[in-house]
Amino acid sequence: MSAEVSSPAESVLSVRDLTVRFATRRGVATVVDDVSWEVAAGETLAIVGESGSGKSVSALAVMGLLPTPPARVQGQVWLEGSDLLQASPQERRRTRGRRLGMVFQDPMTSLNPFLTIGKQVSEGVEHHLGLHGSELRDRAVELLGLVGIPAPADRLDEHPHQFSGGMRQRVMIAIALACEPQVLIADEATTALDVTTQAQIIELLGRLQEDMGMAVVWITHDLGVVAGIADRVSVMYAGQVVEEAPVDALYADPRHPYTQGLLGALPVIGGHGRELATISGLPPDPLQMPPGCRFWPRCTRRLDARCEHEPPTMWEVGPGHRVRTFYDTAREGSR
Amino acid sequence: MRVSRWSTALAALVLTTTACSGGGESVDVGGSGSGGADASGAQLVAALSAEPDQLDPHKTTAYASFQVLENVYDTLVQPDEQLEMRPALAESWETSKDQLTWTFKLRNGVKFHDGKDFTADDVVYSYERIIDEELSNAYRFESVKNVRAVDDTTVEIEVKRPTPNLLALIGGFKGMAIVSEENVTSGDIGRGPVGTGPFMLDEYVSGDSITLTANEDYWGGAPELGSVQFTFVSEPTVALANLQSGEVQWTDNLPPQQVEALGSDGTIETGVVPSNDYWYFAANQARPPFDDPLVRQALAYGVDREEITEAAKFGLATVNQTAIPRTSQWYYDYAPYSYDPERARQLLDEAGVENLTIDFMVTNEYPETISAAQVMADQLSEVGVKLDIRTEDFATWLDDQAKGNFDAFMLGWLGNIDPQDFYYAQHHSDGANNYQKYSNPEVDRLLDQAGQETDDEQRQELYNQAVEIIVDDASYIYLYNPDVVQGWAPELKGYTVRPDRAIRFHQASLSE
Amino acid sequence: MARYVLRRAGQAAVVLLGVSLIVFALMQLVPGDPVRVALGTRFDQETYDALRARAGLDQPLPVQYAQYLGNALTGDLGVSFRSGQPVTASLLERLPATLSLAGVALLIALLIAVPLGLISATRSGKVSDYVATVFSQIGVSIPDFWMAILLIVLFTSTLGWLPPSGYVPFTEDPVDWLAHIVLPAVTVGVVSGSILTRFVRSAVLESMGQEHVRTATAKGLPGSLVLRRHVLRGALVPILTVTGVQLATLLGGVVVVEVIFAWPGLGRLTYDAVAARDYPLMQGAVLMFAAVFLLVNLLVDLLYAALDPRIRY
Amino acid sequence: MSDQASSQAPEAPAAEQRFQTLRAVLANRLAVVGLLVLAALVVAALFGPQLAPYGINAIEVEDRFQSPSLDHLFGTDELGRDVFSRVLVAARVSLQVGAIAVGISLVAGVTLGLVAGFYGGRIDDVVMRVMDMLFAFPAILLAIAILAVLGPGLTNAMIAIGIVYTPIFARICRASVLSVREEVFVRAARSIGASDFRLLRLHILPNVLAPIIVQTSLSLAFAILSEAALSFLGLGVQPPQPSWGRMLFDGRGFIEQAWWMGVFPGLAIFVTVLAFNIVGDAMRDALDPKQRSVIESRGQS
Repeated sequence: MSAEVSSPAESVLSVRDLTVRFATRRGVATVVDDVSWEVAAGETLAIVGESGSGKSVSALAVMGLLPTPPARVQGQVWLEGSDLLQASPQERRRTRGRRLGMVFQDPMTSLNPFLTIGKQVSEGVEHHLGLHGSELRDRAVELLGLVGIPAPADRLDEHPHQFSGGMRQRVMIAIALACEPQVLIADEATTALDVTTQAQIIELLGRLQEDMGMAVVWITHDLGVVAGIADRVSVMYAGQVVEEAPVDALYADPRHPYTQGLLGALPVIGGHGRELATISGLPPDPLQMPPGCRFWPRCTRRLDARCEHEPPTMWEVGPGHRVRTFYDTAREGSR
Repeated sequence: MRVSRWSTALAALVLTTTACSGGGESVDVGGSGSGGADASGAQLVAALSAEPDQLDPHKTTAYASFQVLENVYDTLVQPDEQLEMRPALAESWETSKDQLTWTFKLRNGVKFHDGKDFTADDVVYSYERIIDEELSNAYRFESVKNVRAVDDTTVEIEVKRPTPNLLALIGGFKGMAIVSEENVTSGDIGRGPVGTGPFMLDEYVSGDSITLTANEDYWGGAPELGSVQFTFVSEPTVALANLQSGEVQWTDNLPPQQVEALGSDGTIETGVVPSNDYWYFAANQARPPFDDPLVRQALAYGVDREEITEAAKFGLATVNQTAIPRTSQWYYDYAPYSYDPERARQLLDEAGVENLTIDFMVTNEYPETISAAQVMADQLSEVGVKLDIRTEDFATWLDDQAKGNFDAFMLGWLGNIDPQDFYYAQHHSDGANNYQKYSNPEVDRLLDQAGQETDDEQRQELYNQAVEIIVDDASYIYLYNPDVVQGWAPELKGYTVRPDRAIRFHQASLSE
Repeated sequence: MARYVLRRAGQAAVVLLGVSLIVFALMQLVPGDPVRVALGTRFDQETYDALRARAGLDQPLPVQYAQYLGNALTGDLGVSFRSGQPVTASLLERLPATLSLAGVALLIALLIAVPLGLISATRSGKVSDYVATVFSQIGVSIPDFWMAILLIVLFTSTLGWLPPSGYVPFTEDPVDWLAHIVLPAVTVGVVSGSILTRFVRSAVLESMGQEHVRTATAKGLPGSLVLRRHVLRGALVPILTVTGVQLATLLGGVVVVEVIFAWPGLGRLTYDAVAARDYPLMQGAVLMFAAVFLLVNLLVDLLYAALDPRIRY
Repeated sequence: MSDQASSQAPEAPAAEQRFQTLRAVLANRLAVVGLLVLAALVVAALFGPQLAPYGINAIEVEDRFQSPSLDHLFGTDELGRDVFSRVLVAARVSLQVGAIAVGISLVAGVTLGLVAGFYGGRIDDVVMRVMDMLFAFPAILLAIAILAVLGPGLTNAMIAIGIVYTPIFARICRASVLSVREEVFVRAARSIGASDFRLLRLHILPNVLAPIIVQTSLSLAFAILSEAALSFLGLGVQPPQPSWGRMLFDGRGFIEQAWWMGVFPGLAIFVTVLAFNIVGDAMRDALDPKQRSVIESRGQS
């Protein structure tokens, strides 16, 4: 896979300085803080982080699926030259499903149990592309076939509960791809699936991406998945991007202690059988962020008081490789 | 004699237990009366304050039932507007020399609503039914030895002793109606009564209305009205609103506090007539200290009848210290008490009674007892007497009354006509309704004697003597005679308010 | 399906059986002996015993209950103390009036609750949500009998627009029927509707929080379509359930309102029966109410099958 | 959240939680108004007779039907009694009925719910089926039927209302018990041989309190409403004791000449019930973690 860094000019979707705050009973929580990333056509960006790191929220913010209030979204989301955050609700709605598709984590709950599969696959097409009747039905069959559902015509009138988890996720993908969007956001799309199914879905998405040439934003907490599919990786921690790099660079040379921790926590197939390294402690409360480096309380290499009191900024450590630390903590003894 | 809801519960329960065996199929009283109601005349809609419990005149005790039945049934004789007994189904009557046999000559050609001829046998059947089944009016035949049909149009009643008030007993109200045997045995009478009266039952919609149609063959002449519909409206304000909006043309359920104002504006006519009812309270003389006449007299002085009357009846009543109203020929002007708290305190001192608390029983069946009791409680507190008001539903109330489970209670007697009915059962030692346990041999003697006296002047004298003693002993503490209050639309003509609360629409008409 | 219906009907029957037992037991607690009361002042032992035997009151209680139940199963609920009429006939006679009142009231309740709950939920946290919440809070707190009085004063005494009471069967005169049913139905409907509003709100909120609704939104469907096809559809089952349960409140309101508006239904019959201590009638009426309630809830359960494809009995 | 709850001793968070609840309730301005109304009611209930400008049974027939004025704030009734004084003093009856009736259902319902939920099995079946049966009656109808049997009156009204609201408490309590019964700390306590009673009292009861407290507040509103309805039907409080429902019952015949007789007692019921409802709602918002999680879970990814 290419390690090339796409320039902003080529990118189809570009997120700049995205900040999402939530008004809660106990105060304002900043869940996504100044996040930027971009993705080009045919490219796959992986956003990686623990749950609560803000990766899913940033994706929902891009899609315009966050309820406002309580959420407040700031920044820019450029989709081919127009800033979605400045667009009218109607315009935003027209991009959803049409130009931006999204696959969610849990196929068990993401489908409407009351409607037939056919209806759910086709309603986006019907709405955006104005297909009707048999045309619509044919498209639905085609889509289901595309995502590898056997005998799709027969299953059109069935309800979600008659489908297995993996099949449902295929349906979800069919829904997301129904209008051939330019960008597909897959939010933990394989997390809820067993390993075999996971592999099938990943393979399917890869194939479809190649066929359709769309950009894919792959959101996951699982670095293991990332290695196989992503071109570039963005690591998030406590609402911020802490490290971004081409996938090979990241694996070869993770610079942020958090990324290093994540990679250390990865079971290595056929590895040395050593105990999994884990990152101790919990992520900070979004209502009470540490004043300095957000990772400081959990960091194994806090160096000095500066880490505790002053927030670090991103800086470039290699081509397309940026990291949010004060000190370059290149890993000694990489694998 | 008593019409009334007075003993509703008692009679109703007796009735049940008997009705249980009879079973009860539902009764179709639907529109096709045999008399052929040609609805030529107008329909009068009359709002009653309650729904009849049932329409068997011998078994019901509800006033609402009698309001309807008044127009469906006839008695042998019936009271006119002055409450004098007049011919009805009997054209004439005479008594034997010894006063022990009464012979009634019946009207010819009278038919029941189902077309059957009315004969002497129907009279005998009706009276025997009341006597043999011990229905609640059986006491009216207490002195009757025998009732027999001499021929089709002659009935003879033998009495054990002279009974000068026999006409009032058998004609005072429609509880003594002449019913049809078939109607009784078929079980239809409860919902579909068949009588000889000016109107016949057309439709009974439970909870909503009862409709009567004119009996064109009525012996007293066909009614002017084509039909009468009785609806049931428990709220006086609602009844009034219905009257004002023209939805009903007659009601006896007017809000008392508004009657005065209504009379003046002319859109509604009101009729206010003194009734023969009276309201009183009585202390339980089986319980000390109420066995002491001084204590009872203290109570009689301790209440302000005017205020009670004003509070409970909004002036639609006349204060009275005896039972019989001023309008009656039997009225006796005797009023020894006045509102005198000082005197009341003295009497209590004399009796050696302190800190008296009275368990005072009233019933929500008659809300005026509750209002009056609250006023009395306020007044008696001036005298140092505490009135503990105990409100009960009527069935429980009656039960407690019968068991003597009270210090004092308030209630009224409705619809009496003859003085014997006003005083005997209530104050004679053997009186059936002497719940206050009053016993005075002199009163007993006077009442016994008066009951058999056939000379009216003599009777009056005897009653006057008895009444004086009763009032002096404060067996009952009499309060007031209420008015009969009814209101109707100006289009309703030929209708008169009667002191016995009987509502008769036979002569009424609607002009338009 | 048939098996499920049978099972649910069986459960309802068991509950109804229990209800009849409770009602029967309740009547045994009545202070005083009905026969003794019936005889009043004219008490003699012989008549007393005879009457007791005739009414079956000399039998042991379980036997009496079995008899009552046996009769009830054949549709015979005894004979009214007061009118001497069979209880079953009296109840059936009054049933239509109550059902029409309850039906219209339910309709009004839903007409209030669904739009209000929807507005409240979809604009959660906004002014309209606040207004709707306050409105439903007021509706829940207002005593129905008080509202009835106020309505009568306003619409009949003051404005003279509507008749203050009474009942006209629909079959007789639909317009008049409507004029008469408006006030009582509004009284009951507003109170029930206010309660329902809260449930609709939370059901819709919950439904909106469902992930499949997010999926639908992600498809770029218009908000109204998402609301109609995805949110409401999902909220329907909980709303239906609550509506079924709320029926008890609604029927309770009907009892009170029938008394005030002189509505010739089961409620007033019950009230009159209580006032007159007409125990057989009371027993029957209470049983009837419970039966109606259970029946409706049974129907609600069965409706689930139609609404939720996941449920296959 | 649940992790924390189970790792700590159940008694520990109580004080802190209570404080937080109070803060959350106070944060709701409407609830503060509700609380103030309730406080005023309590004052009226305690000192009503002292505060009332007139005796509640001071009858002045000449002064009947006086419209509201400075002498008689709420006017006078059909017997010339001061409506304001009666409304004030009647607060005691309403609160008393509410408190005692709900007390009855609380004790009975919670006991039944605890037992049913804790022991499960046949006991659960029997108890809950009986509750279902009671639930099948419209509340007011059941209360009417019970009063028909017991006879009208204040005490009986309290008992009737208490019985009517028992099933709700039993259901809520049982549901909560079921959810904590299998929690780690309960199983732990059981494994070290704690007696059932101790388990129920120390471990289960404190953890099912929140929904029960919420229900108590809401039930108070409905109990007061029920008492008013029963008194309005003539089955509850009997004269001369003043009660809002009874005053409406007595006043409805005079509503056209004396609107104040029907308006003020009704208003008193309405305001009281509203206050309890608002406070109850605020407490639910504060106490019921499910509600809170809906809002806050949106803050997490």
